[in-house]
Amino acid sequence: EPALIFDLGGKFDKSFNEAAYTGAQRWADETGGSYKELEMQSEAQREQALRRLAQSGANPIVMTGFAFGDVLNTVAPDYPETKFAIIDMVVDQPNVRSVVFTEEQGSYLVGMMAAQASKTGTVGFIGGMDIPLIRKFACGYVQGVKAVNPDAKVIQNMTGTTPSAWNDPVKGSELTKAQISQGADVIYAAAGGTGIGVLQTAADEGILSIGVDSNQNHLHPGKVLTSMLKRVDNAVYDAFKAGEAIEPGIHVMDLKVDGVGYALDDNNAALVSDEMKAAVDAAAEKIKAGEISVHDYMADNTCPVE
Amino acid sequence: MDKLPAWADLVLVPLISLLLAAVISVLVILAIGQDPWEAVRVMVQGALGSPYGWGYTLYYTTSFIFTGLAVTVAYHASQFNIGGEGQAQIGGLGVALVCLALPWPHWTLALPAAMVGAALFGAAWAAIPAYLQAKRGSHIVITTIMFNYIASALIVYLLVEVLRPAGQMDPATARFPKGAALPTFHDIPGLNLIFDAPVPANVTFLIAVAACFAVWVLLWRTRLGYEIRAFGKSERAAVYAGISPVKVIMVAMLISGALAGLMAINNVMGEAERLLQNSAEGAGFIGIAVALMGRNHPLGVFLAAFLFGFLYQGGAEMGLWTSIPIELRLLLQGLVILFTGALDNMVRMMLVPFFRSRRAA
Amino acid sequence: MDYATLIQVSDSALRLATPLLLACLAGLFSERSGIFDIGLEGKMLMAGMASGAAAYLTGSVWLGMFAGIGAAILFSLIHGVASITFRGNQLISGVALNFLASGMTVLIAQALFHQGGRTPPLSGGARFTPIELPFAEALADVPILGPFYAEVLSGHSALVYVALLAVPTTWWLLYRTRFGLRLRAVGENPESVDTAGISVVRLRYSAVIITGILCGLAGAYMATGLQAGFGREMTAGRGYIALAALIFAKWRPWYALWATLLFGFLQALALRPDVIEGTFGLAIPVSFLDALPYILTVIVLAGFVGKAIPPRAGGQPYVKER
Amino acid sequence: MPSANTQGAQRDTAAPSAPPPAIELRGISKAFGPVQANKDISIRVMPDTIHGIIGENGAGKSTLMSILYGFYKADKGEILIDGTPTTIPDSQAAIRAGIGMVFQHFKLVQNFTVLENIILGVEDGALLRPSLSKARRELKRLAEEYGLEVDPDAVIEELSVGHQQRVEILKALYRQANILILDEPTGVLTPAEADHLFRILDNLRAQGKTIILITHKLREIMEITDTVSVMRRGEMTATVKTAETSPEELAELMVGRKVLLHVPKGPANPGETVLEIEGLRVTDADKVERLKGINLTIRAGEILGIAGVAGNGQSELLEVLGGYARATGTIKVNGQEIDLTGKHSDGQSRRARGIAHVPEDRHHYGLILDFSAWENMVFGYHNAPEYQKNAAIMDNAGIIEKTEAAMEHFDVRPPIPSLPAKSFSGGNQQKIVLAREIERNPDLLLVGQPTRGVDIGAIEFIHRRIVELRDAGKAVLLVSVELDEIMSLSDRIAVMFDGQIMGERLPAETNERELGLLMAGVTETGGAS
Ligand SMILES: Nc1ncnc2c1ncn2[C@@H]1O[C@H](COP(=O)(O)OP(=O)(O)OP(=O)(O)O)[C@@H](O)[C@H]1O
Ligand SMILES: Nc1ncnc2c1ncn2[C@@H]1O[C@H](COP(=O)(O)OP(=O)(O)OP(=O)(O)O)[C@@H](O)[C@H]1O
Ligand SMILES: [Mg+2]
Ligand SMILES: [Mg+2]
Repeated sequence: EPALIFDLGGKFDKSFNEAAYTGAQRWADETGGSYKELEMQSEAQREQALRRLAQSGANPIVMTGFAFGDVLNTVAPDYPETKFAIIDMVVDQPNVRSVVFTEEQGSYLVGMMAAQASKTGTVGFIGGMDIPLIRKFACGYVQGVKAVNPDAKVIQNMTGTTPSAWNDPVKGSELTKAQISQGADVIYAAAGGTGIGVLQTAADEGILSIGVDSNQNHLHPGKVLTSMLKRVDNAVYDAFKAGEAIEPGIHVMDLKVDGVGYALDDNNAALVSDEMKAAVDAAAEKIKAGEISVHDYMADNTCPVE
Repeated sequence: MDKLPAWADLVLVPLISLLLAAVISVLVILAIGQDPWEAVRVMVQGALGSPYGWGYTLYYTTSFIFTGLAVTVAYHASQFNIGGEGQAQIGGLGVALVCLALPWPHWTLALPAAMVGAALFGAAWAAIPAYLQAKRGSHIVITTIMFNYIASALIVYLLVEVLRPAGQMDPATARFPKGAALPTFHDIPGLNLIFDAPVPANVTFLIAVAACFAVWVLLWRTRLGYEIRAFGKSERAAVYAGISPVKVIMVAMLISGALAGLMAINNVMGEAERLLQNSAEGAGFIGIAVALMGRNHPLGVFLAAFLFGFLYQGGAEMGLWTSIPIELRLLLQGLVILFTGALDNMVRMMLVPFFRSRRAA
Repeated sequence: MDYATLIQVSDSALRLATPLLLACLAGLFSERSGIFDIGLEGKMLMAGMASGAAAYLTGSVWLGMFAGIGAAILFSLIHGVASITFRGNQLISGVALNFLASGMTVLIAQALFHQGGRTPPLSGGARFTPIELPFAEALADVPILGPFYAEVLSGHSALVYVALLAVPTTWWLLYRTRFGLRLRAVGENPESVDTAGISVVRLRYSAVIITGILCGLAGAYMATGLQAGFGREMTAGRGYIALAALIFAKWRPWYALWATLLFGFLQALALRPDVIEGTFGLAIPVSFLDALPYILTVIVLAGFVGKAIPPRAGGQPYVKER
Repeated sequence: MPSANTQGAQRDTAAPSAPPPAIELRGISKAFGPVQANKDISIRVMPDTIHGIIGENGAGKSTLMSILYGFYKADKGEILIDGTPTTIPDSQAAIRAGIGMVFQHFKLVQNFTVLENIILGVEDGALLRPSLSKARRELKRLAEEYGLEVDPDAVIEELSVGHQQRVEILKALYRQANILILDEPTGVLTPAEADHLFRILDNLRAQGKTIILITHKLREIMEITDTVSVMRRGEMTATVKTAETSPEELAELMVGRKVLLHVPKGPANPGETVLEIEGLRVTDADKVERLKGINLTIRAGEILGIAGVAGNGQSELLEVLGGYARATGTIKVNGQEIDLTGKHSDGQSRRARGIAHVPEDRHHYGLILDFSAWENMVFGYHNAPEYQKNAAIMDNAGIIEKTEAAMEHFDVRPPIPSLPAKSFSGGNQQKIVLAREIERNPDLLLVGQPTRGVDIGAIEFIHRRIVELRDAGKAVLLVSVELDEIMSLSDRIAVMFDGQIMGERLPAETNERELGLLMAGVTETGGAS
């Protein structure tokens, strides 16, 4: 029986964890199988959660979030028979699959759309916890914006420095208001549960927002420009499907394998013009073909554009 | 108000309080459409049904013993230390600094040093509220609450800006050196026959038991304990007897802070092996419930800590295997504190008629 | 910091100060009557959950608000029974209720909505909408004061204005009415009230119920005004900051306004490290700003800047007969 | 019942035409748990009179008045006001019935103004402003009518005790009280303030008010009351016309036997000087000087009694000597000076110097009521080497053993060391304190109010112990508000008034009258200081 552990922020964060949940649910619906799931309540619980699931015979065990990296490194060797999959982090153990995404590529695409949709030439980015991973989102986004409009201004804010930054809609909301007052009219939220506040406030204030991880377009139909899809659901689905035969090692989910992308559905159809779509799709093809290379912040912890 | 016999006050009141808390919890579980008996079964099974469960139950027990003793020592000096949470977190900082300072060759060397670090840091964090209470009369309950928040901000700052190793994303210190790892029950010869898989319960448990004994000796066998208790019962009389209030408040609070800080040996050094944000995970607050339930006696604290260890591990299992949210633990904790600490007079009044009719009979 | 930024931060500060102000005034009533209340946090949390849930289920923000007030009053009454009727330890009762609320809110919200302890997002009539003050548009162009009026004062949800009005109302109640006189007296010397033939118990219960109402408003504001729905632990320690503000304000209504505005401003500033760095030229750690309200309160408590003397009978149960 | 005056029998049976009593109580009983505070009490208070009630501590005076004021509920009994039966369920009802009460401990809100205190509970309407201005006018009128000046805008905590009391009286008058109860009003007053109060009471009586005055000072009763009732151990033992009685008769009624406190003791043999006090000054937290330059000496084998009205500095003197209040001046014990700054000495170092101290208030100072008898038996001496097992651990078993012996020796009943102090009766609690302080054979014993609230048998026992200690060549400083006790125990008597020693007398060469004058601050030359 496979198992899934959600990070702080919880299964229903409408974003990162919920994507994982969707993937697991898809697997369950398709196969009729059942799985165990667990939501983290606090930082210090991670090890107990991992061990408990390993003890109970769950296999494979999938966990969402880089924060599991450290404990997984110590727990995995104790359970050599159990397979683990971790999302957003590389853990070098023989029984661990590390799934990482090229968020910079997806962010690049939505950055392009933001620049095209913006009337003020100022767009915003609100990140969750200030870590290289989120800077990677930001950097890809800025690159996309600048690709369309080199003069565009990107206002960037991070919500905090601790995991509580993933679940602070009040702050998300206040930061959104601050960015609006600075002229932003499209704001990209890469902040887990905090993003709910961003999207809400953007909708209230009549500007556009961009969701992340899951397709968040439906949260405020007609008000969410698009969502940067990070197919955590696919990662979980694949891991569950592979079962105990899951292959260890690093597993990169990029544009080519549809690991990242942008969301287009009825809720935002009116917002995305044909030329926007054409431009973005063309860029996507070029990225896949290697003609455009989007800089990965985590490669050298710097971003070429501001 | 009629008087209850001493034994009833000591034993019956906490038990009835616990029973009331349990009854209300069962009602809540029923109200949210879940099966209480299943919950109880999962809790008992998960906490006490396997060596693994015991390993966690005793691990939590260890933490709660320290924080419970911390509240107890302060209580006897009539100080209500709500700051155990912050003191435990800062104690963790002390442990981390000690453990990371040297490439410790063996835990027997690292443990005493880390204990000193934990106790000193915990005590230091209690020192300012204690001083303000002793010298300036600032209400210690409020200052210790404030210090909990200041501690958590300080830890966040240190973890994010100072102690986080380069390239690491989560706000935590580096792993402690292998030589600083405490033996868990799984590593201890003899015990490992029972605990056949890794469990977090570790040698700190033995230190906690020793601490119970030490606190008992301190309070009821030493001059210092005598002065603490005398001051706690009557400040005016203590002054008449030449007991310095400043000294008693300071010493009792420093010991209390040190005990809370020592908890970090268990969770930071024994289990996480690195300092995390919010490392105390509310154990400081559970200490209040433990001390109240344990009637501020080390033996009672030990038993109550075990009870809460059971509730915590059982609650975690319940969160894992049933659809009852793990927050039921908080509910139970709140109810136990409410009944034993605030509605104790109500519980007593409920018992009085029983004793009256018995006497009449 | 330029003026536009100041306006923006102040606007944010006012929003963030509102729950603090309501909770602070709530604490003021209780503590002025001699009942210490460190359970403001729990009451706010309960109110947030109840108002979020009721607003979602009924679609009416007003019904939500009343549900929030009801939940907070319920908790107030538990506190009252423990500390007034059964003469228990008020501090412990407050601590207990905070835990109770943390657990209860998640249990109930999870049972109702199965969304991990949060309520579904609220929309339309289930939320408080911003109110434009009269002439906000017209006055916006007046230099200096215009933007302040239009941006900072105008455009908040009704409860922000309720909170602001609660300050003079509280002051008036406390210092200009019979109820206030008795309330202050019962917190200073309950015997004086008792010998004057007024019921200490009834007075204290009334105070505690007012505390519940104000905490209810604070929680309702969090869930249906500031945010569109309830999330677990959404009060995030605001009850304790309000308590700190109450001490900082020395238990006085107008001071409470200034204290909570200051603390709200600190919270708003903590959101904008860029502004801080731009203004002060150095990066003040956000953690420091987070901790500042508590540090300030400790300094006040220590009596270094004007000692905060709590109501004299505070924290002690009133016992007429041994 | 030794007295011929059985309860309820009244000598002042009124003539049929006389008005009904302003207050009549019939068969009032009240118990607090096991303590029967009032037993079947009946009393009639005639209008336009000052009716005194006297009785020892704990006789039940305050309880009775609290019942009359609706503060406590009587278990049994009836209240008649102006001849009509009235139920008084709460203070509001008492106020409506025209009863006002000035409690032993004032019930004022310290940080309120006088006006605010006056209107509390009798506001007209929900808004304060009208009430305040009405009260201001009314206060002015009352001040003129009864000579009760007080600044209506003053904050209570800034007023002197005497003025605070005036506020309490004004409160009652503002509530249109016709019957005014004053519970030990002079206990906290200086003699001058007390005289002023009596003038006010005279005035009130002249204006047609009825006054009940509770006190245990016979002088006050004789001076101002028309009628006096005596309570003893919860019962009303007699009601007599003041003019027809004498202090001796009242005293006998109060304690239930002829008051003849005589301690069998031989003459003193004073030896070396043990205690030498020079220029001792104490200033309290409110910056009031409580001791204004005290000079005293006590020699070995001598009892020095300090007489004085409570609150004239005796307590401060004991506190300084006991080591827990700071002072300036010099104190020498056995020729060695003692540190008075509080930096290098406290209660324990005083004890180490051979000073033992039986404090005035055993409940709040002398004992930890929740501690067992044996724990109390080392209280203050717990650091002494003989009570330690080793460097760290106290010798509890040894202490219990010693306690058993001491309890035997001092006839503490029951002699069970493990019993908490609170479950001993007052007399036995006092014996525990005495045992602790005397058993260690101190050079100097400080004793404050040794027999307050203690029964006759225990009083004699305690007195004998004190004399024994003197005969063993120890110095004793005795502070007591009971003149009898001072007279019969002391070898020398010093009288304290207003933080000063008014004079020293030998018991054989003085009398109560002279001491009383000194206690009131009147010196031999006739001038008040
Ligand atoms: N609230 C109470 N609860 C229990 N016992 C009480 C209470 N008030 C008084 N008593 C007891 O009732 C008895 C009578 O007390 P009361 O205060 O009436 O005496 P009193 O004559 O006024 O004494 P004093 O001269 O010391 O003021 C005492 O034994 C006292 O301990
Ligand atoms: N504060 C108290 N707490 C508990 N019990 C008390 C308290 N005060 C008195 N008692 C109990 O009430 C009984 C009566 O007390 P009280 O002081 O009135 O005794 P008493 O008969 O006056 O004795 P004595 O003549 O020695 O003073 C005591 O024996 C004691 O057991
Ligand atoms: Mg009295
Ligand atoms: Mg007695």
